[in-house]
Amino acid sequence: MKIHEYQAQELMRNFGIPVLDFEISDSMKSGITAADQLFSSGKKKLVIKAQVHAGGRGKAGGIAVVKNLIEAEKALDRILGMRLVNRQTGPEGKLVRKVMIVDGDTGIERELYAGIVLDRDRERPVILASAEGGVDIEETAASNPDAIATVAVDPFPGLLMFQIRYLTEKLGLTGDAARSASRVFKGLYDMFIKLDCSQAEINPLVLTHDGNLVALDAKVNLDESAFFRHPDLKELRDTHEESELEVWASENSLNYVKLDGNIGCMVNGAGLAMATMDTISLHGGMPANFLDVGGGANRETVTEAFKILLADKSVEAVLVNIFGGIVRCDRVADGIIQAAKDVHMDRPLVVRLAGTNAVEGMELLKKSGLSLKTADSLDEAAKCAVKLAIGG
Amino acid sequence: MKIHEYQAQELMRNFGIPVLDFEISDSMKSGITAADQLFSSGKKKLVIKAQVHAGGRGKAGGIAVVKNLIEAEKALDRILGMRLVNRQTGPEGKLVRKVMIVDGDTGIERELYAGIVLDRDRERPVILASAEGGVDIEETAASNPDAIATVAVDPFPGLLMFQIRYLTEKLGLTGDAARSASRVFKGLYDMFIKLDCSQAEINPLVLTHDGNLVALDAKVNLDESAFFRHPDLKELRDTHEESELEVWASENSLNYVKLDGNIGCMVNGAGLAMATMDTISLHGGMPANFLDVGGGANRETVTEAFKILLADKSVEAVLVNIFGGIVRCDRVADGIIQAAKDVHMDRPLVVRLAGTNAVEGMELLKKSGLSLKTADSLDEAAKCAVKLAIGG
Amino acid sequence: MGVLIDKNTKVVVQGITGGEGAFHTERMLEYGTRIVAGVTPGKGGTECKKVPVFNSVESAVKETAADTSVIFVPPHFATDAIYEAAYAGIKLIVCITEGIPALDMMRVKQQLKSMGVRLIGPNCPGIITPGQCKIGIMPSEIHNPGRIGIVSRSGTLTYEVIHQVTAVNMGQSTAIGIGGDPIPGMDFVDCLELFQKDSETDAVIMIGEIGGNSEEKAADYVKNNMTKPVIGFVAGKTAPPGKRMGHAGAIISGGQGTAADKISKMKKAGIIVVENLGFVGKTLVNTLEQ
Amino acid sequence: MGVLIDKNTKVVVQGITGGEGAFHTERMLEYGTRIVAGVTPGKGGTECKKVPVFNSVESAVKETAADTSVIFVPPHFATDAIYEAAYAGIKLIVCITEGIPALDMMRVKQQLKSMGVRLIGPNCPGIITPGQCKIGIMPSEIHNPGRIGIVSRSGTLTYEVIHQVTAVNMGQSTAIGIGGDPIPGMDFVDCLELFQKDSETDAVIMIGEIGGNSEEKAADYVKNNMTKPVIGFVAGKTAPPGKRMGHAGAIISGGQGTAADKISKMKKAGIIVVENLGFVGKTLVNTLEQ
Repeated sequence: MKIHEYQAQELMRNFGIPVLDFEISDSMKSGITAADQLFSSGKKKLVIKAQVHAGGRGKAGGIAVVKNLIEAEKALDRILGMRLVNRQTGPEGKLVRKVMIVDGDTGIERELYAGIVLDRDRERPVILASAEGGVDIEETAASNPDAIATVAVDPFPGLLMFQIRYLTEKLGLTGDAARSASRVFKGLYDMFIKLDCSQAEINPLVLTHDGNLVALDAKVNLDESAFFRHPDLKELRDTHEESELEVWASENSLNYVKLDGNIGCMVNGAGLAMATMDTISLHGGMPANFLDVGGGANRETVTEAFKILLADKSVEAVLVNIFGGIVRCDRVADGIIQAAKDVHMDRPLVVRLAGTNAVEGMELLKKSGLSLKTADSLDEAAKCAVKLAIGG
Repeated sequence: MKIHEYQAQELMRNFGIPVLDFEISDSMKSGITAADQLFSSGKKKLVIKAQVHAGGRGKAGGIAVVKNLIEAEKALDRILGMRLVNRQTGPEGKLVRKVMIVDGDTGIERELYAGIVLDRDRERPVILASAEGGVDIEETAASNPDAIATVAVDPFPGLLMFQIRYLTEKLGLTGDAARSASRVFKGLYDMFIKLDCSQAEINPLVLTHDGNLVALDAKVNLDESAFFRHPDLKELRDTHEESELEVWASENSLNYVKLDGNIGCMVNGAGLAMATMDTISLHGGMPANFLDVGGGANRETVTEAFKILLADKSVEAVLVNIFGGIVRCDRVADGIIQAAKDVHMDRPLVVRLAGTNAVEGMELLKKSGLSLKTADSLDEAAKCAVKLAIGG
Repeated sequence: MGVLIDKNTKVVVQGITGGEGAFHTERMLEYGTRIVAGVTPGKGGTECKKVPVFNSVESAVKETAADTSVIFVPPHFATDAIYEAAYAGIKLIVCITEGIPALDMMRVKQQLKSMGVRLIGPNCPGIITPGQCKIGIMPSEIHNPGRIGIVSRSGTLTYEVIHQVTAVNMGQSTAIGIGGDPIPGMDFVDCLELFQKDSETDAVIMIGEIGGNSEEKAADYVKNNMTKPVIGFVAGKTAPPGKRMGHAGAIISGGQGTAADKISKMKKAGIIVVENLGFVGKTLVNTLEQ
Repeated sequence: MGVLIDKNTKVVVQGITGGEGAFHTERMLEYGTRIVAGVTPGKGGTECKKVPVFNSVESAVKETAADTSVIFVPPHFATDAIYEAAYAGIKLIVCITEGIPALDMMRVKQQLKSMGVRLIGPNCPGIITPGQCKIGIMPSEIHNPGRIGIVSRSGTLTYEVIHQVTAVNMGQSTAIGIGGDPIPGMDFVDCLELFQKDSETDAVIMIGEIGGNSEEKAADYVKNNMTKPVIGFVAGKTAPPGKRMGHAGAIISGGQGTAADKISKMKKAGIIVVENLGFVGKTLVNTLEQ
């Protein structure tokens, strides 16, 4: 799960990573008050940063440096409520509801990078450090891989002093700055382990003129599977950052991802759902969504899933592909019939049922009088849906 | 390092193990005040417990149950300042300087045992649990080993839920009491690991009539080697519990243990020191002490060691056995000569030097004019010392 | 004969009295799996689906000589259940549970490795040697004893493929669902190794998906070590980068682990990659006829 | 030839610029030990006793192909130094440092085992193959190349025994001080195994002390596996129970690990136990003359 920069900074602060004091504001009024206070307390420059779940905010106009209250007001007016659009947000962009206001006069000597990620290949947390901070780490990884030092940490015995020394050395730090960096790496690792992060990043990690290190930007992704032991972290979720349909789906334990096409898909199992999308695409169509109803699908969840699918106005045809195992096809059929009763079913429907109780399911659908096409195989079903979507 | 019961209880409390509230007192006045307050607050019975580094306090008269202030005063008067003597303290006993005053009306349903120790054989912390608490666990181990459940915990992954369930089951606990026991075992293990204990014990762990668990007695031994990361634990040392000579020795980084014999020994290396004691014993003598001057022995530490040896009035002869390696024999000789100048050398001395600079050391001793016997081998030296001690 | 499990495998079900556990215990028993014990702490001494229930895996193993465990307990007890099985001497653990934190799996895997214990899953349908032993939640009726090994990161996608294999009148030696989590117990390479060695397996179907690099590692292994034909499929060609598609494993980030990358690497290694899922059965027939 | 180390062993000294490190590096160089590198963080690029100093073991190994490490760093850095050596690919680590917390050693040992790394010590004098290589702090001049293997939990006590072996005109194949800590790296059994296999070792002297049960385990090993004569000694017959005698290892508690228990078990296993330390040399002569 993604969280906001300011939330990430708060988590990091709890693990001893130095961050700047900041104010959070979700209105012009509180923003101006905060900026006024900061200027009054002697700050010469402030940075106003849009809080949305996306990187690249600067280039997209989501970050402003202001030198007085008039500039601050202008920037707040522009950023609060803007739709921040870039490659990461997709064309619809992200609505900015909150800004972070922070001292902009830290006296940057050098910009560094520190991050940690769960490496699926090595099956270890890998700490990354680079003396070239402030730029996209993936670009650095591609253009100048030697500029990035990596250390894979064994869960037991954990992060070791000699590994920290190696990372610190690669950042080109000595003396107090090196000791400060040690605390940053230790804090980053501890946070990663104790909070079940999947990724955490400080970019840039700034060395100030007076030799201090400060995390200027922070990114943390959390493992939702571990929320059972972190009830407080669960609260960091900001559903505003998700599409309405995705929130609706997750409330019903459905995995739904909105895509750009026009064929709505309902499938059980993530792998089969992806394969269904792929097959649609092979036949020249485009899926409107990924939707996995999961192993626990019953009449109720299928009904909800169906409603979510149809709520997407770009959907021109619906393809249901269920391979019954734990999920019983007759129950799925039941859910479809129920949903068709509840909502106006105005778009063509293709259903393919296989596995447990497939025959019974098909019977139910036929009896229901619903207008639909059936197919025996996935390939056939996909072909049919593509044809209907184009025709529709 | 041993610590007092009340210190152990405070540590356990920090790890979520339930202990009773208590008062500590080192004078009649504060003791009576504390008892008065406890009785006034409605307690019907109090237990007054001598705080010394020894078990078996009850049988030795160090624990009293009192029902009113008069009884409390009597008990305090008797226990504070008493010399508690039993097998564990040795014949000289332990002076009681502090007492713990605690509620004596806990309503004991059953007495259980819970402990943890670093098992050298399995090289793991081993948790012990027994439904037969309140008695010497070593006696239980001998008479009814099946009554003790043990779990060896791998440092990684640490104590696991199924292991806790096993221990709890062996205590015969269910429901809330089982959940409470889980917290006790978890707390005990966490404390053991986080504080670098070598041993920790709750005996008895009491199940009260109302179904709660309480640690009535607590024992914790700490690994002194780990004090570099536990500066607070170092402060728990009570030098009153050690003999004056042992404190003196430890201040000079010397390993000294007082024994019952009359031949003072000064040796470098613990193994050789023990072997020297053994050889003395083989020839019919009895060592007055164990004293290892260690690998870093120099003129100053040897001088101090010599003074400590001679401060023991039961010493009738002194045997010095040094095998030079890192330790240079000439420096040891120098130390002996210095010490002889500083103190009145009134007892016979046998010196055996071997290894690095042994010849030079012997030369120095001869030139010094000190009255001493020399020997080429340990066997010869021990024989000679035994003869001189009998003759002295 | 297949790999890892057969008709002599003695299974203990951890979490047998739970809804999922009880339901699938019944299905497995119907299939003929030798389920000798169940474990639910606090329910020792009772029975569930006529299987004796124990308080701990240790006592279950002591009483019944179970050698394999299948886990149906909820995610936040599942890690402990895996450890419990391993410490009790179980050598093959099948963990059905979905939603175990990734860092728990990282720790579990390090420990199991040092203990020489095999783990299938978590978040997987299980393993089946058709006609002999089914340990998991897959629908029984689609399977058919035969000589094709199946290994897959996905559940229902595997059923689809197995269905096709059966439909072309072939069968499976063993089908292993290794699960879709970022850190699975056994991986493709572990399973391919077993199938390569197994005298009852003629060819292998390997079903991958986007994310991670286990398909790439498998390709390396196939190239260097396998003589049997391998047919491959990768789901997620149309998945947009950076989006999580259900499985924790199915996420592409930083341009790595795309379907195109995987397919290209697999083809170079000599794996016959099927582009359209619907043609796995036909491709298998063509391959074995050559 | 001896075991574990010989004239080709390439040693890196961790903590080379410290007082102890520098002093003993000089002694070891004098003895002919091939010390190829030293490590002190922050002093990389300098020299100490003409040995090049590196910032990390990793860089030392990369530049000098060191295969063995000896550690002289203070106790609260020593654990990390051991891990650093192991992670850098060193396969034999000799840790002289005294005062490492017991729980640290417990963790270190679990990790080293999984990495296949051998550790001698901590809190030990080191290891020497006379005439070829000395890694540690033992006085050089008492040693003599020969065919007697020595393994001991105690430092100076070992010197005493080696001195006697040399005095009866015999020599040592290799002498290993395993150290007196409660959880040592290599134990008696590990060393006896090596000596039993070593064609250049005719007999072994094993020097134990009270506390723990490593002598008992060694006795079992000798009984079941050794054909070479083993002479044993146990220090601490007169030590009172419950008192700690210097070494963390030398403590008897709960009636276990007493000298009497150990000696009895060793005798039963066929070990020739010497009661008076002064007679080890003579006993050796008598044993080998038989």
